[in-house]
Amino acid sequence: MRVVVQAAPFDYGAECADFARDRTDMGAVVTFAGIVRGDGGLASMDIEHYPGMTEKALTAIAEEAAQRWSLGDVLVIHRHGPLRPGERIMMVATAAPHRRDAFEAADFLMDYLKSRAPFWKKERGTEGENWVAAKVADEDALTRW
Amino acid sequence: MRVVVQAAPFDYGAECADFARDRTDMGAVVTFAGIVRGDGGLASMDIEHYPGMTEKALTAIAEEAAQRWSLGDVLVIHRHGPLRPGERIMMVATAAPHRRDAFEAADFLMDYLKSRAPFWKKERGTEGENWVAAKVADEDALTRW
Amino acid sequence: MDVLYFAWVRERIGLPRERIETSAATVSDLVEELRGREDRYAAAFADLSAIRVAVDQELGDFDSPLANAREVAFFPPMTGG
Amino acid sequence: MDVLYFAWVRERIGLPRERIETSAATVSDLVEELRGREDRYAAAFADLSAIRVAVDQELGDFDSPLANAREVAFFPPMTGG
Repeated sequence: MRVVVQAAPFDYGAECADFARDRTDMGAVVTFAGIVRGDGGLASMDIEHYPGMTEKALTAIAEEAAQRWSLGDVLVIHRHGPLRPGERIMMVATAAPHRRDAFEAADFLMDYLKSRAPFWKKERGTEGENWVAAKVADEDALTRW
Repeated sequence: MRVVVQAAPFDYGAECADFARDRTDMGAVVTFAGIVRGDGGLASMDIEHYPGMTEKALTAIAEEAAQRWSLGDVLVIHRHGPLRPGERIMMVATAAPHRRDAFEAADFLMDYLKSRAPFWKKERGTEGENWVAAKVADEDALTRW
Repeated sequence: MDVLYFAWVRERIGLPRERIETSAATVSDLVEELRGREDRYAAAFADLSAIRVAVDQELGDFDSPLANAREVAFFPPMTGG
Repeated sequence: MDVLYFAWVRERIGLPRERIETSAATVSDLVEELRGREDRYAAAFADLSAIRVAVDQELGDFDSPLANAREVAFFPPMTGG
Protein backbone atom coordinates (compact mmCIF):
# COMPACT_ATOMS: atom_id res chain seq x y z
CA MET A 1 0.00 0.00 0.00
CA ARG A 2 1.33 3.42 -0.91
CA VAL A 3 -0.16 6.85 -0.15
CA VAL A 4 1.47 9.97 -1.59
CA VAL A 5 0.51 13.63 -1.09
CA GLN A 6 2.60 16.08 -3.07
CA ALA A 7 2.53 19.38 -4.94
CA ALA A 8 4.63 18.08 -7.84
CA PRO A 9 3.08 16.39 -10.88
CA PHE A 10 3.21 12.59 -10.89
CA ASP A 11 3.93 10.34 -13.83
CA TYR A 12 0.57 8.64 -14.32
CA GLY A 13 1.77 6.30 -17.08
CA ALA A 14 4.78 5.17 -15.07
CA GLU A 15 2.64 4.69 -11.93
CA CYS A 16 0.20 2.52 -13.90
CA ALA A 17 3.04 0.52 -15.45
CA ASP A 18 4.71 -0.09 -12.09
CA PHE A 19 1.60 -0.85 -10.06
CA ALA A 20 1.36 -4.58 -9.21
CA ARG A 21 4.09 -5.21 -11.79
CA ASP A 22 5.45 -8.75 -11.65
CA ARG A 23 2.57 -9.95 -9.48
CA THR A 24 1.21 -13.25 -10.76
CA ASP A 25 -1.60 -13.52 -8.21
CA MET A 26 -3.58 -10.43 -9.22
CA GLY A 27 -5.87 -10.87 -12.21
CA ALA A 28 -7.34 -7.38 -12.20
CA VAL A 29 -6.03 -3.83 -11.89
CA VAL A 30 -8.32 -0.78 -11.87
CA THR A 31 -7.01 2.78 -11.96
CA PHE A 32 -8.84 6.08 -11.67
CA ALA A 33 -7.34 9.46 -12.56
CA GLY A 34 -8.96 12.79 -11.72
CA ILE A 35 -8.20 15.62 -14.14
CA VAL A 36 -8.80 19.39 -13.93
CA ARG A 37 -11.60 20.34 -16.33
CA GLY A 38 -11.36 23.68 -18.09
CA ASP A 39 -15.10 24.39 -17.84
CA GLY A 40 -16.42 27.93 -17.73
CA GLY A 41 -13.17 29.75 -18.34
CA LEU A 42 -11.26 28.06 -15.54
CA ALA A 43 -7.63 29.23 -15.52
CA SER A 44 -6.38 27.42 -12.43
CA MET A 45 -7.56 25.18 -9.62
CA ASP A 46 -5.78 25.68 -6.31
CA ILE A 47 -5.95 22.70 -3.98
CA GLU A 48 -5.48 23.38 -0.29
CA HIS A 49 -5.01 20.51 2.14
CA TYR A 50 -4.34 19.77 5.79
CA PRO A 51 -0.75 18.49 6.04
CA GLY A 52 -0.56 15.60 8.46
CA MET A 53 -4.27 14.86 8.54
CA THR A 54 -4.39 14.36 4.77
CA GLU A 55 -1.91 11.48 4.84
CA LYS A 56 -3.67 9.93 7.83
CA ALA A 57 -7.11 10.21 6.22
CA LEU A 58 -5.95 8.75 2.91
CA THR A 59 -4.17 5.90 4.67
CA ALA A 60 -7.27 5.14 6.76
CA ILE A 61 -9.46 5.07 3.62
CA ALA A 62 -6.99 2.79 1.81
CA GLU A 63 -6.83 0.46 4.83
CA GLU A 64 -10.61 0.34 5.00
CA ALA A 65 -10.72 -0.67 1.33
CA ALA A 66 -8.11 -3.38 1.94
CA GLN A 67 -10.26 -4.76 4.76
CA ARG A 68 -13.50 -4.75 2.81
CA TRP A 69 -12.21 -6.27 -0.42
CA SER A 70 -9.68 -8.92 -1.34
CA LEU A 71 -6.88 -6.68 -2.60
CA GLY A 72 -3.23 -7.32 -3.30
CA ASP A 73 -2.24 -3.67 -3.48
CA VAL A 74 -3.61 -0.13 -3.23
CA LEU A 75 -2.10 3.14 -4.43
CA VAL A 76 -3.35 6.66 -3.74
CA ILE A 77 -1.61 9.78 -5.08
CA HIS A 78 -3.12 13.24 -4.52
CA ARG A 79 -1.65 16.59 -5.46
CA HIS A 80 -2.11 19.98 -3.83
CA GLY A 81 -1.25 23.49 -4.91
CA PRO A 82 -2.18 25.23 -8.17
CA LEU A 83 -3.15 23.05 -11.16
CA ARG A 84 -4.09 23.97 -14.70
CA PRO A 85 -6.85 22.46 -16.89
CA GLY A 86 -5.81 19.05 -18.22
CA GLU A 87 -3.45 18.34 -15.31
CA ARG A 88 -4.00 15.18 -13.30
CA ILE A 89 -5.09 15.99 -9.74
CA MET A 90 -4.91 12.50 -8.31
CA MET A 91 -5.06 8.79 -9.01
CA VAL A 92 -5.98 5.60 -7.24
CA ALA A 93 -5.11 2.06 -8.27
CA THR A 94 -6.34 -1.26 -6.91
CA ALA A 95 -5.11 -4.79 -7.65
CA ALA A 96 -7.20 -7.86 -6.85
CA PRO A 97 -7.40 -11.49 -7.88
CA HIS A 98 -10.82 -10.79 -9.45
CA ARG A 99 -12.28 -7.80 -11.25
CA ARG A 100 -15.27 -7.10 -9.03
CA ASP A 101 -13.06 -6.45 -5.99
CA ALA A 102 -10.74 -4.17 -7.97
CA PHE A 103 -13.66 -2.15 -9.40
CA GLU A 104 -15.59 -1.81 -6.16
CA ALA A 105 -12.54 -0.90 -4.10
CA ALA A 106 -11.51 1.84 -6.57
CA ASP A 107 -15.08 3.18 -6.65
CA PHE A 108 -15.18 3.16 -2.82
CA LEU A 109 -11.80 4.93 -2.57
CA MET A 110 -13.01 7.69 -4.86
CA ASP A 111 -16.28 8.20 -2.97
CA TYR A 112 -14.42 8.50 0.32
CA LEU A 113 -11.63 10.67 -1.09
CA LYS A 114 -14.25 13.10 -2.40
CA SER A 115 -15.90 13.73 0.94
CA ARG A 116 -13.61 12.49 3.71
CA ALA A 117 -10.09 13.58 2.75
CA PRO A 118 -9.18 17.15 3.81
CA PHE A 119 -8.78 18.86 0.46
CA TRP A 120 -10.47 22.04 -0.70
CA LYS A 121 -10.55 23.37 -4.25
CA LYS A 122 -10.55 26.99 -5.28
CA GLU A 123 -11.31 27.81 -8.89
CA ARG A 124 -9.76 30.88 -10.49
CA GLY A 125 -10.91 32.03 -13.89
CA THR A 126 -12.70 34.58 -15.97
CA GLU A 127 -15.58 34.53 -13.46
CA GLY A 128 -13.29 35.37 -10.54
CA GLU A 129 -12.43 33.06 -7.65
CA ASN A 130 -14.62 30.66 -5.76
CA TRP A 131 -14.38 27.70 -3.47
CA VAL A 132 -15.86 24.55 -4.99
CA ALA A 133 -18.88 23.54 -2.90
CA ALA A 134 -19.24 19.93 -1.79
CA LYS A 135 -21.99 18.19 -3.75
CA VAL A 136 -24.92 16.57 -1.98
CA ALA A 137 -24.57 13.68 -4.46
CA ASP A 138 -21.00 13.09 -3.29
CA GLU A 139 -22.06 12.88 0.34
CA ASP A 140 -25.00 10.64 -0.60
CA ALA A 141 -22.64 8.34 -2.53
CA LEU A 142 -21.11 7.24 0.79
CA THR A 143 -24.34 5.49 1.73
CA ARG A 144 -23.68 2.97 -1.04
CA TRP A 145 -20.93 1.35 1.05
CA MET B 1 -12.60 5.32 -29.85
CA ARG B 2 -9.91 2.74 -30.51
CA VAL B 3 -10.22 -1.06 -30.58
CA VAL B 4 -7.08 -3.17 -30.97
CA VAL B 5 -6.76 -6.97 -31.22
CA GLN B 6 -3.21 -8.23 -31.40
CA ALA B 7 -0.88 -11.05 -30.39
CA ALA B 8 1.95 -8.71 -29.38
CA PRO B 9 2.25 -7.27 -25.88
CA PHE B 10 1.03 -3.71 -25.45
CA ASP B 11 2.62 -0.96 -23.39
CA TYR B 12 0.05 -0.51 -20.63
CA GLY B 13 1.83 2.46 -19.03
CA ALA B 14 2.17 4.29 -22.33
CA GLU B 15 -1.46 3.56 -23.24
CA CYS B 16 -2.62 4.96 -19.89
CA ALA B 17 -0.40 8.02 -20.28
CA ASP B 18 -1.65 8.74 -23.81
CA PHE B 19 -5.33 8.07 -23.23
CA ALA B 20 -7.35 11.32 -23.21
CA ARG B 21 -4.06 13.22 -22.94
CA ASP B 22 -4.47 16.96 -23.44
CA ARG B 23 -8.24 16.79 -23.05
CA THR B 24 -9.49 19.54 -20.76
CA ASP B 25 -13.15 18.46 -20.82
CA MET B 26 -12.74 15.01 -19.22
CA GLY B 27 -12.54 15.02 -15.42
CA ALA B 28 -12.31 11.26 -14.97
CA VAL B 29 -10.38 8.38 -16.53
CA VAL B 30 -10.87 4.75 -15.48
CA THR B 31 -8.68 1.93 -16.74
CA PHE B 32 -8.94 -1.80 -16.22
CA ALA B 33 -6.17 -4.29 -16.97
CA GLY B 34 -6.62 -8.07 -17.00
CA ILE B 35 -3.56 -10.07 -16.03
CA VAL B 36 -2.78 -13.80 -16.31
CA ARG B 37 -2.78 -15.33 -12.82
CA GLY B 38 -0.31 -18.09 -12.09
CA ASP B 39 -2.77 -20.09 -9.96
CA GLY B 40 -2.48 -23.84 -9.66
CA GLY B 41 0.76 -24.32 -11.52
CA LEU B 42 -0.35 -22.46 -14.65
CA ALA B 43 2.51 -22.28 -17.15
CA SER B 44 0.73 -20.60 -20.05
CA MET B 45 -2.66 -19.33 -21.10
CA ASP B 46 -3.43 -19.60 -24.80
CA ILE B 47 -6.07 -17.24 -26.05
CA GLU B 48 -7.90 -18.23 -29.21
CA HIS B 49 -10.15 -15.75 -30.98
CA TYR B 50 -12.32 -15.34 -34.06
CA PRO B 51 -10.50 -12.93 -36.39
CA GLY B 52 -12.95 -10.53 -37.96
CA MET B 53 -15.78 -11.16 -35.52
CA THR B 54 -13.60 -10.19 -32.54
CA GLU B 55 -12.98 -6.68 -33.83
CA LYS B 56 -16.68 -6.27 -34.73
CA ALA B 57 -17.85 -7.50 -31.33
CA LEU B 58 -15.44 -5.28 -29.39
CA THR B 59 -16.39 -2.26 -31.49
CA ALA B 60 -20.09 -2.93 -30.95
CA ILE B 61 -19.57 -3.20 -27.18
CA ALA B 62 -17.55 0.04 -27.10
CA GLU B 63 -20.20 1.84 -29.18
CA GLU B 64 -22.92 0.60 -26.85
CA ALA B 65 -20.97 2.00 -23.88
CA ALA B 66 -20.55 5.34 -25.65
CA GLN B 67 -24.31 5.49 -26.21
CA ARG B 68 -25.25 4.61 -22.65
CA TRP B 69 -22.82 6.92 -20.84
CA SER B 70 -21.45 10.39 -21.43
CA LEU B 71 -17.96 9.47 -22.59
CA GLY B 72 -15.24 11.44 -24.31
CA ASP B 73 -13.18 8.44 -25.33
CA VAL B 74 -13.02 4.64 -25.10
CA LEU B 75 -10.06 2.30 -25.61
CA VAL B 76 -10.12 -1.51 -25.81
CA ILE B 77 -6.98 -3.60 -26.34
CA HIS B 78 -7.15 -7.41 -26.25
CA ARG B 79 -4.37 -9.86 -26.93
CA HIS B 80 -4.53 -13.39 -28.29
CA GLY B 81 -2.00 -16.21 -28.50
CA PRO B 82 0.08 -17.67 -25.68
CA LEU B 83 0.57 -15.59 -22.52
CA ARG B 84 2.53 -16.30 -19.37
CA PRO B 85 1.54 -15.55 -15.75
CA GLY B 86 1.92 -11.85 -14.97
CA GLU B 87 1.37 -10.77 -18.57
CA ARG B 88 -1.41 -8.31 -19.32
CA ILE B 89 -4.16 -9.93 -21.40
CA MET B 90 -6.17 -6.84 -22.14
CA MET B 91 -7.14 -3.36 -21.03
CA VAL B 92 -10.04 -0.97 -21.33
CA ALA B 93 -10.03 2.76 -20.64
CA THR B 94 -12.90 5.23 -20.42
CA ALA B 95 -12.83 9.02 -20.18
CA ALA B 96 -15.83 11.03 -19.02
CA PRO B 97 -16.58 14.47 -17.63
CA HIS B 98 -17.64 12.84 -14.34
CA ARG B 99 -16.42 9.80 -12.44
CA ARG B 100 -19.64 7.79 -12.26
CA ASP B 101 -19.87 7.55 -16.07
CA ALA B 102 -16.22 6.53 -16.39
CA PHE B 103 -16.57 3.82 -13.70
CA GLU B 104 -19.85 2.37 -14.94
CA ALA B 105 -18.78 2.32 -18.58
CA ALA B 106 -15.53 0.49 -17.76
CA ASP B 107 -17.43 -1.99 -15.58
CA PHE B 108 -19.97 -2.54 -18.38
CA LEU B 109 -17.23 -3.02 -21.00
CA MET B 110 -15.60 -5.70 -18.85
CA ASP B 111 -18.85 -7.57 -18.22
CA TYR B 112 -19.60 -7.66 -21.94
CA LEU B 113 -16.04 -8.49 -22.97
CA LYS B 114 -16.11 -11.48 -20.62
CA SER B 115 -19.17 -13.10 -22.15
CA ARG B 116 -19.83 -11.54 -25.55
CA ALA B 117 -16.43 -11.19 -27.25
CA PRO B 118 -15.25 -14.32 -29.10
CA PHE B 119 -12.21 -15.31 -27.06
CA TRP B 120 -11.48 -18.69 -25.50
CA LYS B 121 -8.78 -19.45 -22.96
CA LYS B 122 -6.85 -22.65 -22.66
CA GLU B 123 -4.74 -23.17 -19.56
CA ARG B 124 -1.58 -25.28 -19.76
CA GLY B 125 0.22 -26.27 -16.60
CA THR B 126 1.23 -28.97 -14.20
CA GLU B 127 -2.36 -30.26 -14.23
CA GLY B 128 -2.37 -30.63 -18.02
CA GLU B 129 -4.46 -28.61 -20.44
CA ASN B 130 -7.99 -27.41 -20.15
CA TRP B 131 -10.36 -24.91 -21.64
CA VAL B 132 -11.49 -22.29 -19.13
CA ALA B 133 -15.24 -22.70 -18.63
CA ALA B 134 -17.49 -19.65 -18.74
CA LYS B 135 -18.70 -18.71 -15.27
CA VAL B 136 -22.40 -18.50 -14.48
CA ALA B 137 -21.58 -15.36 -12.47
CA ASP B 138 -20.14 -13.71 -15.57
CA GLU B 139 -23.27 -14.40 -17.59
CA ASP B 140 -25.43 -13.22 -14.68
CA ALA B 141 -23.42 -10.00 -14.47
CA LEU B 142 -24.90 -8.90 -17.80
CA THR B 143 -28.31 -8.54 -16.19
CA ARG B 144 -26.96 -5.59 -14.21
CA TRP B 145 -27.01 -3.41 -17.35
CA MET C 1 -20.81 -21.90 -46.88
CA ASP C 2 -17.77 -21.60 -44.60
CA VAL C 3 -18.22 -23.38 -41.30
CA LEU C 4 -15.81 -22.43 -38.50
CA TYR C 5 -15.06 -24.17 -35.22
CA PHE C 6 -13.30 -22.74 -32.18
CA ALA C 7 -11.79 -24.00 -28.92
CA TRP C 8 -12.87 -27.52 -27.92
CA VAL C 9 -15.42 -27.67 -30.73
CA ARG C 10 -12.51 -27.25 -33.15
CA GLU C 11 -10.49 -29.87 -31.28
CA ARG C 12 -13.29 -32.45 -31.31
CA ILE C 13 -14.05 -31.96 -34.98
CA GLY C 14 -10.36 -31.82 -35.79
CA LEU C 15 -10.24 -28.80 -38.05
CA PRO C 16 -10.71 -25.04 -37.73
CA ARG C 17 -12.87 -24.48 -40.79
CA GLU C 18 -14.30 -26.21 -43.79
CA ARG C 19 -16.38 -25.41 -46.84
CA ILE C 20 -19.77 -27.13 -46.80
CA GLU C 21 -22.35 -27.26 -49.58
CA THR C 22 -25.69 -27.35 -47.83
CA SER C 23 -29.28 -26.38 -48.28
CA ALA C 24 -29.93 -26.31 -44.53
CA ALA C 25 -32.52 -23.62 -43.76
CA THR C 26 -31.45 -23.00 -40.17
CA VAL C 27 -28.46 -23.53 -37.91
CA SER C 28 -30.32 -26.50 -36.35
CA ASP C 29 -30.72 -28.11 -39.76
CA LEU C 30 -27.00 -27.68 -40.42
CA VAL C 31 -26.13 -29.24 -37.06
CA GLU C 32 -28.34 -32.26 -37.86
CA GLU C 33 -26.61 -32.63 -41.21
CA LEU C 34 -23.15 -32.49 -39.60
CA ARG C 35 -24.11 -34.94 -36.83
CA GLY C 36 -25.12 -37.46 -39.45
CA ARG C 37 -21.75 -37.29 -41.19
CA GLU C 38 -19.24 -38.75 -38.73
CA ASP C 39 -18.85 -39.58 -35.05
CA ARG C 40 -16.53 -36.64 -34.41
CA TYR C 41 -19.34 -34.24 -35.36
CA ALA C 42 -21.82 -36.15 -33.24
CA ALA C 43 -19.37 -35.90 -30.33
CA ALA C 44 -18.81 -32.18 -30.82
CA PHE C 45 -22.54 -31.46 -31.03
CA ALA C 46 -23.61 -33.90 -28.30
CA ASP C 47 -24.67 -31.14 -25.88
CA LEU C 48 -25.99 -28.11 -27.72
CA SER C 49 -26.52 -26.18 -24.47
CA ALA C 50 -22.71 -25.92 -24.34
CA ILE C 51 -22.43 -24.47 -27.83
CA ARG C 52 -22.83 -20.92 -29.10
CA VAL C 53 -23.40 -19.87 -32.70
CA ALA C 54 -22.47 -16.95 -34.93
CA VAL C 55 -23.89 -16.36 -38.40
CA ASP C 56 -21.82 -14.03 -40.55
CA GLN C 57 -19.89 -12.98 -37.44
CA GLU C 58 -22.97 -11.95 -35.46
CA LEU C 59 -24.13 -13.96 -32.44
CA GLY C 60 -27.19 -16.03 -33.32
CA ASP C 61 -28.86 -19.20 -32.09
CA PHE C 62 -29.94 -22.59 -33.41
CA ASP C 63 -33.08 -21.09 -34.93
CA SER C 64 -31.14 -18.52 -36.95
CA PRO C 65 -31.89 -18.80 -40.68
CA LEU C 66 -29.03 -19.58 -43.04
CA ALA C 67 -30.48 -18.03 -46.22
CA ASN C 68 -27.64 -16.01 -47.80
CA ALA C 69 -25.27 -16.80 -44.91
CA ARG C 70 -21.64 -16.97 -45.98
CA GLU C 71 -20.12 -18.04 -42.68
CA VAL C 72 -21.37 -20.00 -39.66
CA ALA C 73 -19.29 -20.54 -36.53
CA PHE C 74 -19.69 -22.93 -33.59
CA PHE C 75 -17.87 -22.45 -30.29
CA PRO C 76 -18.20 -22.80 -26.50
CA PRO C 77 -19.39 -19.88 -24.34
CA MET C 78 -16.90 -17.06 -24.68
CA THR C 79 -14.32 -16.25 -22.02
CA GLY C 80 -12.80 -12.88 -22.88
CA GLY C 81 -11.35 -10.27 -20.60
CA MET D 1 -4.09 24.45 21.81
CA ASP D 2 -3.41 24.96 18.10
CA VAL D 3 -6.46 26.03 16.16
CA LEU D 4 -6.30 25.66 12.38
CA TYR D 5 -8.52 27.10 9.66
CA PHE D 6 -8.80 26.01 6.05
CA ALA D 7 -10.32 27.28 2.80
CA TRP D 8 -12.94 30.03 3.24
CA VAL D 9 -12.91 29.63 7.03
CA ARG D 10 -9.22 30.59 6.90
CA GLU D 11 -9.97 33.50 4.58
CA ARG D 12 -12.76 34.88 6.78
CA ILE D 13 -10.72 34.62 9.95
CA GLY D 14 -7.66 35.94 8.16
CA LEU D 15 -5.05 33.46 9.37
CA PRO D 16 -4.27 29.77 8.87
CA ARG D 17 -3.54 28.88 12.50
CA GLU D 18 -3.18 30.35 15.92
CA ARG D 19 -2.35 29.26 19.45
CA ILE D 20 -5.27 29.65 21.85
CA GLU D 21 -5.27 29.19 25.60
CA THR D 22 -8.68 27.86 26.44
CA SER D 23 -10.50 25.73 28.96
CA ALA D 24 -13.33 24.95 26.54
CA ALA D 25 -14.65 21.46 27.25
CA THR D 26 -16.05 20.80 23.77
CA VAL D 27 -15.67 22.08 20.22
CA SER D 28 -18.97 23.95 20.67
CA ASP D 29 -17.59 25.76 23.72
CA LEU D 30 -14.49 26.76 21.75
CA VAL D 31 -16.63 28.09 18.89
CA GLU D 32 -18.66 30.19 21.34
CA GLU D 33 -15.46 31.58 22.81
CA LEU D 34 -14.11 32.48 19.35
CA ARG D 35 -17.40 34.04 18.22
CA GLY D 36 -17.25 36.36 21.21
CA ARG D 37 -13.79 37.62 20.31
CA GLU D 38 -14.17 39.52 17.07
CA ASP D 39 -16.60 39.96 14.18
CA ARG D 40 -14.41 37.97 11.78
CA TYR D 41 -14.86 34.88 13.97
CA ALA D 42 -18.59 35.51 14.25
CA ALA D 43 -18.71 35.78 10.44
CA ALA D 44 -16.71 32.60 9.91
CA PHE D 45 -18.85 30.63 12.37
CA ALA D 46 -22.20 32.16 11.36
CA ASP D 47 -23.53 28.93 9.84
CA LEU D 48 -22.18 25.88 11.63
CA SER D 49 -23.96 23.50 9.26
CA ALA D 50 -21.38 24.58 6.66
CA ILE D 51 -18.41 23.80 8.91
CA ARG D 52 -16.63 20.54 9.62
CA VAL D 53 -14.31 19.83 12.54
CA ALA D 54 -11.23 17.73 13.19
CA VAL D 55 -9.74 17.15 16.64
CA ASP D 56 -6.13 16.00 16.58
CA GLN D 57 -6.46 15.31 12.87
CA GLU D 58 -9.46 13.01 13.22
CA LEU D 59 -12.90 14.07 11.99
CA GLY D 60 -15.13 15.00 14.90
CA ASP D 61 -18.17 17.19 15.50
CA PHE D 62 -19.23 20.10 17.63
CA ASP D 63 -19.87 17.80 20.59
CA SER D 64 -16.35 16.36 20.52
CA PRO D 65 -14.55 16.83 23.86
CA LEU D 66 -11.35 18.87 23.90
CA ALA D 67 -9.72 17.34 26.99
CA ASN D 68 -6.08 16.69 26.07
CA ALA D 69 -6.61 17.88 22.48
CA ARG D 70 -3.52 19.48 20.98
CA GLU D 71 -5.00 20.58 17.67
CA VAL D 72 -8.48 21.56 16.49
CA ALA D 73 -9.28 22.42 12.88
CA PHE D 74 -12.29 24.09 11.24
CA PHE D 75 -13.03 23.87 7.54
CA PRO D 76 -15.82 23.60 4.95
CA PRO D 77 -17.01 20.20 3.67
CA MET D 78 -14.10 18.52 1.93
CA THR D 79 -13.80 18.33 -1.85
CA GLY D 80 -11.05 15.86 -2.64
CA GLY D 81 -10.60 13.65 -5.67
